[in-house]
Amino acid sequence: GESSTESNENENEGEKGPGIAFDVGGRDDHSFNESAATGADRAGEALGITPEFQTARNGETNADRVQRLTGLANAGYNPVIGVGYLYGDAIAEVAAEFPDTTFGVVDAAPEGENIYSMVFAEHEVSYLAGVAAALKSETGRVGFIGGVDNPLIQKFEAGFVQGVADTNPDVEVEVDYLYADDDRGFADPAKASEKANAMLGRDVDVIYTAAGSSGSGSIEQVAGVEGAWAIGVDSDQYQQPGLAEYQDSILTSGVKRVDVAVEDLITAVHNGEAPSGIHEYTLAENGVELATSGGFIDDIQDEIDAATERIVNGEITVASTP
Amino acid sequence: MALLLVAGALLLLSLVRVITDENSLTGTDQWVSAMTFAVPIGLAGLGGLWAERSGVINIGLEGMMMLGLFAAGWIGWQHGPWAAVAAGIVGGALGGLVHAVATVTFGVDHIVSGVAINILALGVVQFLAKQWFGGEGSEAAAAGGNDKQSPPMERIEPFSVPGLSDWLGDLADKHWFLVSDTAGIARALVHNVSWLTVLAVLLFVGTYLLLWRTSFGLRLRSCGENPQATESLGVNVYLYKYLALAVSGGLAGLGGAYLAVLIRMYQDGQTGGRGYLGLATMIFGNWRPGGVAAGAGLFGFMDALQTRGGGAVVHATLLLFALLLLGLSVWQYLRGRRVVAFALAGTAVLLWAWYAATDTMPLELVTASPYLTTLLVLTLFAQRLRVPRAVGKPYRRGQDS
Amino acid sequence: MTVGKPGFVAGRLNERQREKLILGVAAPLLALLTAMAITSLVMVVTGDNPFTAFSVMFDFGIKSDSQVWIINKAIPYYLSAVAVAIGFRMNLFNIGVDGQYRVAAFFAAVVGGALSLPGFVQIPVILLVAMVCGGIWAGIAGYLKATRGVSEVITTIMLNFIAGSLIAYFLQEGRLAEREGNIVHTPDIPGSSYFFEFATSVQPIHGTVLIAVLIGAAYWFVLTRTRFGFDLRAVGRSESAAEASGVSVTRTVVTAMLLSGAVAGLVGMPTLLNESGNYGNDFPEGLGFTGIAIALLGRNHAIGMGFAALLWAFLERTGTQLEFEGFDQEIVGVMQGVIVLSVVVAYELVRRWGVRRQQRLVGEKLAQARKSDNDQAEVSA
Amino acid sequence: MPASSSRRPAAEDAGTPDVPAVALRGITKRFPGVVANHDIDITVRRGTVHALVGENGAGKSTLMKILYGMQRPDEGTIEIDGRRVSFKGPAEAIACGIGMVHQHFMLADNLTVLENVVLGAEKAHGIGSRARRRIAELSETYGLNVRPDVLVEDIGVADRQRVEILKVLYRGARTLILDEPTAVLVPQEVDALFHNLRGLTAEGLTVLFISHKLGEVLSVADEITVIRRGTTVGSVLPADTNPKQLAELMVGSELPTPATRESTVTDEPMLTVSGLHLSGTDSDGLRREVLADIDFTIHRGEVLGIAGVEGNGQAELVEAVMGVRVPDGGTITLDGEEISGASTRRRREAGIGYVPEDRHRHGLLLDAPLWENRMLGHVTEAPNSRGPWLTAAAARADTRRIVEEYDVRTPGIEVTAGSLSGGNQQKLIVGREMSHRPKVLIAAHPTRGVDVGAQARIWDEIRRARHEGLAVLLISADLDELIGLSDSLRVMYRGRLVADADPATITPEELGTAMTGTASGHLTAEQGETGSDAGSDPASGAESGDSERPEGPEGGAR
Ligand SMILES: Nc1ncnc2c1ncn2[C@@H]1O[C@H](COP(=O)(O)OP(=O)(O)OP(=O)(O)O)[C@@H](O)[C@H]1O
Ligand SMILES: Nc1ncnc2c1ncn2[C@@H]1O[C@H](COP(=O)(O)OP(=O)(O)OP(=O)(O)O)[C@@H](O)[C@H]1O
Ligand SMILES: [Mg+2]
Ligand SMILES: [Mg+2]
Repeated sequence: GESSTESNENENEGEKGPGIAFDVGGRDDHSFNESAATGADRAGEALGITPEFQTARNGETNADRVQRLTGLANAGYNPVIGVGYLYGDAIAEVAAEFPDTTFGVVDAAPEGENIYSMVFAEHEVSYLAGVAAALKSETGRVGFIGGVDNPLIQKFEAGFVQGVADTNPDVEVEVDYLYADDDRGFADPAKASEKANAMLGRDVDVIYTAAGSSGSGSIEQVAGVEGAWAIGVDSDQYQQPGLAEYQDSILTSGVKRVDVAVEDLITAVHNGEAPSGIHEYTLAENGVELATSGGFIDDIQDEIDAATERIVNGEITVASTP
Repeated sequence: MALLLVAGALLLLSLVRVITDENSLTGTDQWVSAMTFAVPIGLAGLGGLWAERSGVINIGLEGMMMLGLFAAGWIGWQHGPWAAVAAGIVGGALGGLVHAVATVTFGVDHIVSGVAINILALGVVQFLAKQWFGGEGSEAAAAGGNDKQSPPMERIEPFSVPGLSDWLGDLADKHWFLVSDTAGIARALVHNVSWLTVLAVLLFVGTYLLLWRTSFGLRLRSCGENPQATESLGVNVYLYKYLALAVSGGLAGLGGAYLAVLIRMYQDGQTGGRGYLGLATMIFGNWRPGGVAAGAGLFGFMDALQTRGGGAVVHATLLLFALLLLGLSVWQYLRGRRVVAFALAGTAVLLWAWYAATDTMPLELVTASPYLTTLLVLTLFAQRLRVPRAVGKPYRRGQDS
Repeated sequence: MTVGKPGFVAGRLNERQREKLILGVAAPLLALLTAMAITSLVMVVTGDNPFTAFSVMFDFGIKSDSQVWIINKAIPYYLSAVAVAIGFRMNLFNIGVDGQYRVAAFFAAVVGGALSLPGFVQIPVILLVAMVCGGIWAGIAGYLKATRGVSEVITTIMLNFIAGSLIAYFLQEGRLAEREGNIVHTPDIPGSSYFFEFATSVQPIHGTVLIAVLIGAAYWFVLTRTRFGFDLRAVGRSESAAEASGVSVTRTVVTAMLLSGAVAGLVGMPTLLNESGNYGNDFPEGLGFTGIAIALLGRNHAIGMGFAALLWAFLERTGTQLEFEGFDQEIVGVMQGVIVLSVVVAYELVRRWGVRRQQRLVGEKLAQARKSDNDQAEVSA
Repeated sequence: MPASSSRRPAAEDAGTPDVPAVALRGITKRFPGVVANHDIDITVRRGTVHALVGENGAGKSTLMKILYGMQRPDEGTIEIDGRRVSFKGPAEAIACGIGMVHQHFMLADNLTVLENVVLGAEKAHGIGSRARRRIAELSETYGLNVRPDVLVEDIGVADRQRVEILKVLYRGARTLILDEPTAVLVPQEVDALFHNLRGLTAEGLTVLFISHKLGEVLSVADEITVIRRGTTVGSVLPADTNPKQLAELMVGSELPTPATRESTVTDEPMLTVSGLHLSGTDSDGLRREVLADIDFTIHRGEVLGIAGVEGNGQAELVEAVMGVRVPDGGTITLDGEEISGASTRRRREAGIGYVPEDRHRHGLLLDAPLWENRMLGHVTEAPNSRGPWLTAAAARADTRRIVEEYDVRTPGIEVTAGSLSGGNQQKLIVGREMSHRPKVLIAAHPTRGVDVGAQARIWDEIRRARHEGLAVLLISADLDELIGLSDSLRVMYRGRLVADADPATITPEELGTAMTGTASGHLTAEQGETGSDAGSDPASGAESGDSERPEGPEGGAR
């Protein structure tokens, strides 16, 4: 029979604006998916176009992702952006088939003429989080909870641990992961909550949680303890409606400006450019940053700025693996 | 007998605690947390028990739990946590009734129907969550809901028994052999106790009383042993199976609601196989409430240990197992089973050697520890299990076996 | 497990076959219609137009590239279903296909990445390693069941979780894996070790479809045409009768688990040998559970499971397309659940009808015999 | 009946001696394709034992289920103590004072006797100590000797039977239905049961009693109703009839007269078992001896009968010989070849045929078609397979032959075994086993629950094969069958072969006594050992030498 690509090519000559494909977390994951969505919405509003959002089902394979991206490209969306490292291979595969479309991918770095890869210096912002944690800790013990022990999350761990150590070598860091290799780690707040509870019980008073949706469990526990601080990830968790009642315990968040990256890409494509190559969003260009909402780190802003300065001018190299 | 076992377990724990210096083994928080992990699994297991005692295998517990989780999240953010609990029970019970219609009325194979319910529940829950929580511009979305989460609900505050809790706490902090250990564990019963845990305990006791001490229970259990005989005595077997499955689903749903109340929302995937684990604890527990509680307790204990303590503490349990196996070995030897005894003793020595040679355990092994423990315990004890005779067999009114 | 086929009825061969065929087709058709009706209802209630949705799905599903996609997607589903069905046929409930294929695919990928033999040697080696590893992982459950009487339901659930941890331990940089960006995976297998493909006018069809077909044929053949298959089915139908007839139940249990595990070991191969070339933390999970659903849908029947696997893949393919038309793809999950449930109910109803019909025939036969006895008696009296 | 009578319907007071306890009028019940009951009329007087006899499938059980409210009649009326009733379920029948002991035990093994008894009648005395007292009281009154707190799985068949009766009495039944209660009992137990029944009728209770053993029926019943093909063909008084007439009434035609037979025993040993020991673990986890010092030899052409009360190790002996259980010691030799360590399959291939005691559990795949059942147990042999491959076409053809030769009543070989009646299932099994020309046949209760016609056919088969040199190990609770078929007899008690007897001279009563463990060594009949083959037909004996059972043509070869 007829192929779906053939049938659609004629109908959808015109450009349709950005098509965004999320991984299982979905567009409102309170995390970097949400951030990407915000960026797209902003760009859309500014340029008068409507972005199309699609989300993966549980247990998808590469074939499903390829199909989703193909569908978007085929329907004329441009740029087509895959959010999450799992989209890396799929983007590479689909981009080859649609040379006239610009593809963007977050957290992965596949090669391709028409691929714009956006990777972030999570370790750098985590370093700053470590600085903040070390400075704010009264007990001299801070903790890190990762959702799943994989390379991406290890980047957060590495930066955080280094940041703490560089700021105050006497502060101890407890590092723990919810699961060794199981995506349940990003959707198990109950477990994160127990883990945080145990850490708090051991006098840890600042906890940095990089665990997707599980993070809310940890933040809630921290909020239950006087004087303890939670540090969020990916987006400014202070601002999230779902976490509103814990606001006062959210010290700061290690923010990935996925929104900016995505907005820039959309704008560029809209303006007829076709950016490509791997682009690392670092501290230097505000690709990652420490959130200041709530003003809880105002008192240590100087130290943080100093650390930022040193990272930016290369005085400190932050390790990306523990 | 049971008391003796408990005393033995306490002694063993204290011993290991003293040797390894892992105070968290008998710490209050560890045990509170063990309860937290045990309760949803235990409730699912109890649900399984109700179903299987009435003769119906319920592999759909996971799905019923999901329904409970969802219903609780949905009602919870609008009407508060207690309404969520009720909704969870209703949601799960609906799943149980679907299972009843399929297995009892239509005579579908129990496992087939259970698997179908798991698939269906997942589909329904994800579909509705997207519709109701993630709808753009909806009230729920504004309150913090999205495709994968409901908006948060109120908290149910835990309670502590004032004087007792502190007194036991002081005692526990002294780290006296056995005394402090007992105090630490006992304190888990009076300190920061969740009302839902209390409810769960009541349900276990209530299940025992209802199923083993009343005529209702006798009838229900006999449906699982010999439904033909039961029917021939004028008991409406279908009715009892329906009831049992509704309760079964309700309990699994309550397990889901417990999770929802714990994390204060519906979170996609939060059940994470707990329904299946419930099924395992039911078999583990020999289809008795006490056994299910013990199974869930063991699981919760291991899970809490690994979640809270990580490698070092789980490492300490190696010694626990070594001692346990040694004890078993002696017992088997006394009963004249030499080969078994030597095999057990050998394993114990190996475990001890492992314990002595290392001082922590890799994360991967730690996360697997609850499952490994369950497997180990079952391997040692499985042959003493007694399945309800007619479980899983299709039953039609007026038909010979 | 109700393994009974939809009742077939004695009589002339072609008549019997025709009836068997009608019964075999009637049930799934009935179920499909029921499922569509229920799904439509759900959509109507939530304010969507089911007819548009169905037509979108249909139109998209029959596109040539969709067909290729569906076939490729169905390959692991089918293998997984066969693995589950081998257990079902003898009343073993192997929930552990999930763990089995992951362990198998992982070690197969490790071996494949470490060797660089010519493809015609290396591919069989990889397949063999996969089957052996899957067999071992399932064999643990079989062994515990046979010797210690531990329910395979529990052991396989536990082994699924343990499999995850086992793989996680080895799947680390410096152990058996390497890192590439945010992905850790085993070293890539050499290009020559990729399985061949069938070129089509659109994307190619994976050559591993041949493995699926072979396994399906072997499954059918062994079960229905060999002594071993007979023993296996005998144990499934009645353990006690099988034992008395000379079948060693424990040995059959272990063998069946090993076979089930070996087939499960192949589930990851289409992905490994036709797509990814390595096992990484992006390797698909959960195929084992899909396999259970498909085995149920296909009634453990070699061809039935084929259709079921294709249906499942069709739903996934077209579900994604629904999103483009403003529907929620989650409706596919509802549909899958409803289909499985209504299929099993429909089968049961049809089966029961068949049994009743059969009993009526037996009864009539007896009545006839009696009648002729009577006549005789009257004559002789 | 004592105290509890208050809860019963007022019928008792209303009753005058002329009003029948049960009156069934014009009962008709149709099942798809079958008319199970057609225009049945039965009147049962109060305080009597009323027997129902009829062939397998004649409709007796169906009728009783109708009376007990488990089935609803399509036509006809039921009167209890003169009042018209119509039951929606057993509960209503129970409330009317009807109780039923089913053909197959209706007990939950994993519950205690007490729990089984009070189930469904908890309102009467609760489920605790009051119930226990009441059970003790009833047990005392009727001499039932029931222990309330043991698990049912731990008690023997006779005890289970008494529990079933107690269940009925506990509900205050005035009318008891007993469906084939004696099928599994030995003569002493039957006597005890009849004694109990007498006690009940003396108390004014009414008993409806079904049995295939006509001798029994004649000895216990006050009145007998014969059912043939679903309808009543007449009621007789025991005094006015004899077993032969009764059987003819049941079957509807004259039965062939029996004939005697010659001995075919040779001195060629076929199956030798020596020093067999087997121990097992009981429910308390204790090891105890199940079989000890079992020694016997069966020769070509010989039938060795094993008598014994059920549960004395017969089943285990069969399993040990079949290789299903591994004995602790001893050897088994088949036709000169030692098979002690061989697998069940190997033994079957070597020439052991097996007609199991429980055909549903051990003999058939109920969900599988007949031709697959024909393969069961012989799948490694022709015509079922060649090498590792099945030869389905040949097996099908051979199944058709068996169906034909053994008169298995079925519309075809594609129907499932489960849809055949018990007798036809048994014929299929016997046909299957005989088709492989076994050297040794192990037949455990080969005719249990099978009607007279099928019974005769099965006996014939065994005799024919014996004539051709088959050795048979026969285990049966039917002592007439045992004495009639066997060439030599051994008595088994508590896992040992304690006595032997000559079937030519022994009577069922003597054998029954020996089975209770009171005798050892060689049993001799008091009236002398001059018995001839004439008395050894299975159907003779209890029914005083005047055999009433049908016999196939070949049985009369003399
Ligand atoms: N539930 C049923 N559905 C269909 N047919 C049935 C059913 N129960 C019994 N029958 C039919 O009714 C006939 C009478 O069966 P019933 O069990 O009453 O015989 P019976 O006289 O008790 O035989 P037996 O002496 O072997 O116990 C059987 O031959 C069978 O064909
Ligand atoms: N529940 C049922 N539904 C339909 N048919 C039935 C049912 N129960 C029994 N039958 C039919 O009844 C017939 C025989 O039943 P049953 O086992 O009572 O026979 P029987 O003659 O009493 O055999 P037995 O010798 O075992 O006592 C079979 O042909 C079967 O088709
Ligand atoms: Mg019968
Ligand atoms: Mg009967």
